[in-house]
Amino acid sequence: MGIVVKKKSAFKGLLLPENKITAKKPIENLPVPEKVIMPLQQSIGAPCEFIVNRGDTVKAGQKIADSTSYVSAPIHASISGKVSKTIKVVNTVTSTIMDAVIIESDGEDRWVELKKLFDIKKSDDFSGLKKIVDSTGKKEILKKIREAGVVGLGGATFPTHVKLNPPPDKKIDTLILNGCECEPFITSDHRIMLEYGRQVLAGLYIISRTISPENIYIAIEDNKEDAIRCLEELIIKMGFSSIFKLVSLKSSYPMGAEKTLIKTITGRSVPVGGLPMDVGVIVNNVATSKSVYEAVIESRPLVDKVVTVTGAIENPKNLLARLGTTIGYLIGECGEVGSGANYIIIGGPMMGISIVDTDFPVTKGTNCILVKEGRVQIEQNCINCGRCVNICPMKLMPLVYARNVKRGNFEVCREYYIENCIECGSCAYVCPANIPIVGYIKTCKSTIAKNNG
Amino acid sequence: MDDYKNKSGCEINKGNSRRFWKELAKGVVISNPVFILTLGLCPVLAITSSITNALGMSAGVIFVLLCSNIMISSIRKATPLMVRIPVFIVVIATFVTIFSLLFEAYFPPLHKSLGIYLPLIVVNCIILGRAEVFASKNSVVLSAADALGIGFGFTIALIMISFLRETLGTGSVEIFGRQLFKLPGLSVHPLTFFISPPGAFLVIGILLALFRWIGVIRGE
Amino acid sequence: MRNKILSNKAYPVVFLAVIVIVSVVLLMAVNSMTSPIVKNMQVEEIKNTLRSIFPEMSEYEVDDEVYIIYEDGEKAGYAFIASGSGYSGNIDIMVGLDSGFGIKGISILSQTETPGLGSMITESLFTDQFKGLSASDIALKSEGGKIDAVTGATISSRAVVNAVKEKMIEIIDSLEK
Amino acid sequence: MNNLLTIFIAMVIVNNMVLSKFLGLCPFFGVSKKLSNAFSMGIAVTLVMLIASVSTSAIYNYILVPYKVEFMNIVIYILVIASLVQIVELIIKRTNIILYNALGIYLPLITTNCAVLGITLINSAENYSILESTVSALGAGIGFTLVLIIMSGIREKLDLADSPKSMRGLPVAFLTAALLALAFIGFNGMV
Amino acid sequence: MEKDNILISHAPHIWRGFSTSKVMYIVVAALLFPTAAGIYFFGYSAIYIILASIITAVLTEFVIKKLRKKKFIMDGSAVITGLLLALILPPGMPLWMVVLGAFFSIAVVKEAFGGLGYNIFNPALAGRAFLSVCFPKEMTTWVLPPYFNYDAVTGATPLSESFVYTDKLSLYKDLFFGNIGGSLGETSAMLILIGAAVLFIFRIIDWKIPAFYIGTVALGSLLMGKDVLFQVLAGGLMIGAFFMATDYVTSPVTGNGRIIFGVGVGVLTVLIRNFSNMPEGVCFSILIMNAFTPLIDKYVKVKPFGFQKKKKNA
Repeated sequence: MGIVVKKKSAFKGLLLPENKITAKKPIENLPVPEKVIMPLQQSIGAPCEFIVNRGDTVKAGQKIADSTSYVSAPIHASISGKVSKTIKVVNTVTSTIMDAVIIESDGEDRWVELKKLFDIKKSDDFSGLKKIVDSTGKKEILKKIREAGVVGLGGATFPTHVKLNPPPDKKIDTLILNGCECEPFITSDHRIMLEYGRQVLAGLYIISRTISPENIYIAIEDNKEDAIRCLEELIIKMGFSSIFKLVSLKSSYPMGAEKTLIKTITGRSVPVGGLPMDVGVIVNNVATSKSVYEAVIESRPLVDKVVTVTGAIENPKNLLARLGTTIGYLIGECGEVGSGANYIIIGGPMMGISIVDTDFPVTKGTNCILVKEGRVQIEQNCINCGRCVNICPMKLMPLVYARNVKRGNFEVCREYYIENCIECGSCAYVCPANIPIVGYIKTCKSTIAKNNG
Repeated sequence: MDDYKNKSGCEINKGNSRRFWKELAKGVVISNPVFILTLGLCPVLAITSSITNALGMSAGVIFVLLCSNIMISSIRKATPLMVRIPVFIVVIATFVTIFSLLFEAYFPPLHKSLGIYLPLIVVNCIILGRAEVFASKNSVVLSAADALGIGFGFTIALIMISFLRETLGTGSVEIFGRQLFKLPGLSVHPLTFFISPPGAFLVIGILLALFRWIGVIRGE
Repeated sequence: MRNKILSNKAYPVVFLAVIVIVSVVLLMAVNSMTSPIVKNMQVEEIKNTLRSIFPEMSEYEVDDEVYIIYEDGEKAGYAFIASGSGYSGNIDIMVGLDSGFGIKGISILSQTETPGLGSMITESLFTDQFKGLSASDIALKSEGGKIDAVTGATISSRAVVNAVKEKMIEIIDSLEK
Repeated sequence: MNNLLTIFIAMVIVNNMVLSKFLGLCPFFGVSKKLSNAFSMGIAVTLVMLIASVSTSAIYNYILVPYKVEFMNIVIYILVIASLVQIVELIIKRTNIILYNALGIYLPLITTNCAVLGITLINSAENYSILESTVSALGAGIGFTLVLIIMSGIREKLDLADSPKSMRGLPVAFLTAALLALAFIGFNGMV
Repeated sequence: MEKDNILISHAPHIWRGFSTSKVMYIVVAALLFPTAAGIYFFGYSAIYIILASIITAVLTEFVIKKLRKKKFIMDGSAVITGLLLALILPPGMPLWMVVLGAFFSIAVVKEAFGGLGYNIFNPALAGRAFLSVCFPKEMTTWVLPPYFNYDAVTGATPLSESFVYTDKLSLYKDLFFGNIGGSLGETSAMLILIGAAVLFIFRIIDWKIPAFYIGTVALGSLLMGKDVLFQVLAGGLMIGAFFMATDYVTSPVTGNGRIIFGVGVGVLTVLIRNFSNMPEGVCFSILIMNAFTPLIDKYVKVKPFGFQKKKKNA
């Protein structure tokens, strides 16, 4: 039949217990919270600087921080209210301290004026949309994306306008829309594809205009059959069937990682230390695509995000939450936490970060909050079984890292290409001795970064 | 180089006898060549499968060490720096050969069982080391004391290792053909491993660890 | 004066040469003193071994590699040294033949076999088995001969047996000529 | 030919310099902490062993034996080795600076390496001809290098191990050597 | 949710739960098949030897861990060492020797190097090698299966030279089912294969080492002009290939490394069987290759993802 292509994974992946308990739960709008915490660094690149002062009144969607640096994305107020104070928060990704402002809500949720060029929800005639996109120049699209503060929402938070503007010597021939969402528990992308399919496809069309690739793939794992069917219908309906290719992938962890995804779809291997564009590919997440659409067509900045709140909680949900909403508020919205739950994890169970403080805000990189039970596992001696080597999608030797980092031999790890590690956690998942290999790898990477200045 | 000359010119007249005993004791305990400095290991491992061999080896080492230390010390002022190492080697080799010839004449079985390890005393790091570090810079009397101290330290280590190896490996201990004792069970089923080459490595490894362990407990 | 000598460029070489010469002279002296003793001892050892096989021996003479044994002036037998490689090194065996070329007795001169196992070949329990055998009988029982191997030390035993047998045939051949 | 092969195999594995003759233990424990050093040391020792064996064997067979002064061998061998090491060092320094940088620091240590004097003495004791001496020296050198490399590989791994405090370093190296020697017993009687 | 209870850990926060002890106990379960063969053929003495060996091994490990003030984890590795050692000893071995061997295996070969995961040599094999140097006589005295010869008489193992047989087919049959002289657990190829199948089913071992090991021995025996089937079935090759050479700790970690290891052990086994004094080469050849494992692991690395591409570009 139709336009769906099936593919097997091109690497030895893991079969994880899926636990996608929120897959059937529609996205709910989270009520506007009383306050939001807006950290200054929500993307890779230079931190922003405030352009509002304490006591200022801001509207939702108003830019509150920006940077002159190219590799950076501005930050917008997600609610209307008063800038009350500046605080320090920990950046969970880099473990550094960064500045943040607190905006206290005025309860009115007033927005800046948004200029909507097209209403995708109501219209079933998409030729107008195409016309609008076609008539917008590449530069203007990129400018709009930057102004809206769109970054990669898959978790990497790389500024999208930079990604979509590769150096001229890199010929990009393939664009991949990543709808794999291979981690257990998380369903935010899945729900976005089901509920915002139009925006996602339109966003993909906009993205394709900026880099004009020869092939455009939409990659979805076969455990999200409904999303595949939904997007297939929409592609035909919206008239994209000649340019978009829908690929159904055998679900396998970590399919959603860029390098494994590219390998599976195109057969190309991103070189060690290289980027996808080195092999002529750009990968974008479905949520990013949706945000690109909103930025370009509705001039709506990135102020909210679909977050899956799941795990040992009374009422797991997919919530559309304003950026800066505290995690505690999201958890509170989903009912009682299970009695034995002792882990709060931002992100999925494989790559997420466990936190103690529920005052931490939702940022652009947050896609899941997982509350779970767990036991402290005792690290045992490595028995050289080679399971980690066998499973590593990047074909590295994780046991070497763990062993050497323990003794402080960081240089040895570099000889074993530690920089190629994508920290997917497969090695630690299969390790019989329960060695927190990823923890050692992170330590090693940050030490090497520090030592190199 | 200057430093070397200064030291060699320095004579110690007072308290010679006290220093004599001090140097002697130092070699036995503080700088025991085998356990503390881990020098001269080849003969230690090779010939400690019986106490008799160990005693023969020790006699050789003490003889050569004493003679060469005295000799080198007494010619130390006339020895030109440039050729000092060859001179040391020739002196040592001469005494080793003398000892070997005498041994062959008077203790032929022992000479045979020590085999090439007797001539190899020449390259034993202990002897060349003492010549270079001590004898070439100190008086004849002190050098003799040093030689005896180091020699006895070496002997004690050798006896200790060979006693263990012979006891475990044969179940009985013999010195020059005379039996000291025989353990009833062990001599029927001796742990031959301990007189085989791997056993030599094992015994020394364990002894080294044991001494360190005792040291650790003392809070060294 | 002394300094002048010490600083002379040729001095180190001369000094070393003197040391070497002194050393050589000294060694020559010691050697000339010990070598007769050593030679004497070696002869003694052979004699003792031969006597252990031929208790009645009065004298012997050496002909190439064969020792000819005399008892009261009469030829009483022959002896020779056979050697073979055992489990962990060479084994040298003194073999005594009576005048009829049967084995009078053997004695292990040197061996480095495993103590308590292979080294049991030196014991009379093993060596006495050879007494009176002719060359054709010398083989391990498992191989059709008349000799019991030392338990658990087949290799050492076989080494002795083969060495004795081979050399014995060779010697008898040359004696018969 | 068969005899030469026997000598060679015997020297490499069965009567290994380090594991069964206990020769060259100082470098075996001293230079086996890093693999690259161990390899350089092994090559340097093999080289010196070869040259020393050829020359001392010639001296033994053509001077010492005919003139019946075998008892002088110790003095003469050690002098030959000492001067050979000097000459080799000089030649390498003049001709190949890369090789010198790799082997240079090990050469002086080799004079007092008992494995070198040991192999020359073994050659004389066994009455080997010059050719046999060469082969036995080559075997001994290769055997030495082999166990040195094995040992350094193991010790690099042991560095990462959680052995008891009093065992760390030399004691555990001795234990390793013991087990290595135990494993090599399997080759017994191969020649 | 109380704040005090909240824990922090590194990602990933889920674990497969296939722990070291699980691995170890599956190996123990697999070993029960050859063990059963040993008990069936050699009777009570086999049970005593197995118990003595296991108890000594576990006790030794316990005491050493306590002496070092470390936590003793009953992870089953000591049980494996004890059991394996018992399986490769002759059935008539005096018990105190078994105890000594098990003590040597754990104390010297394993714990002195830092315990599980740090040992360089396979403890059970090194223990056996130790015993065979100490007690060569007892280690080469083989009791024939009593069920085939009611008085427990000593006899030769198939690989020793004095072994005689008349009918080839019945010899193969005996070798396969285990009705033959030899070590406790190595006689029945069939039950070892069943045990190995268990390991494969639970994916405990990689096929590479046993396949290349047995393959190399078969090929080598063919080149030497020996009876290939006999060489493969006789002696400790089967148990060595599936249970000893595949020991994680002392074998290489990468696939290619394992192939090199397997071939190496195979070549050594053929050499030792044919040229050395030892009738059996499995134990020593695996020990020798154990010594090479760190080198193999150092030089045989996995090519990382995207590695070749980089080379082409460069």
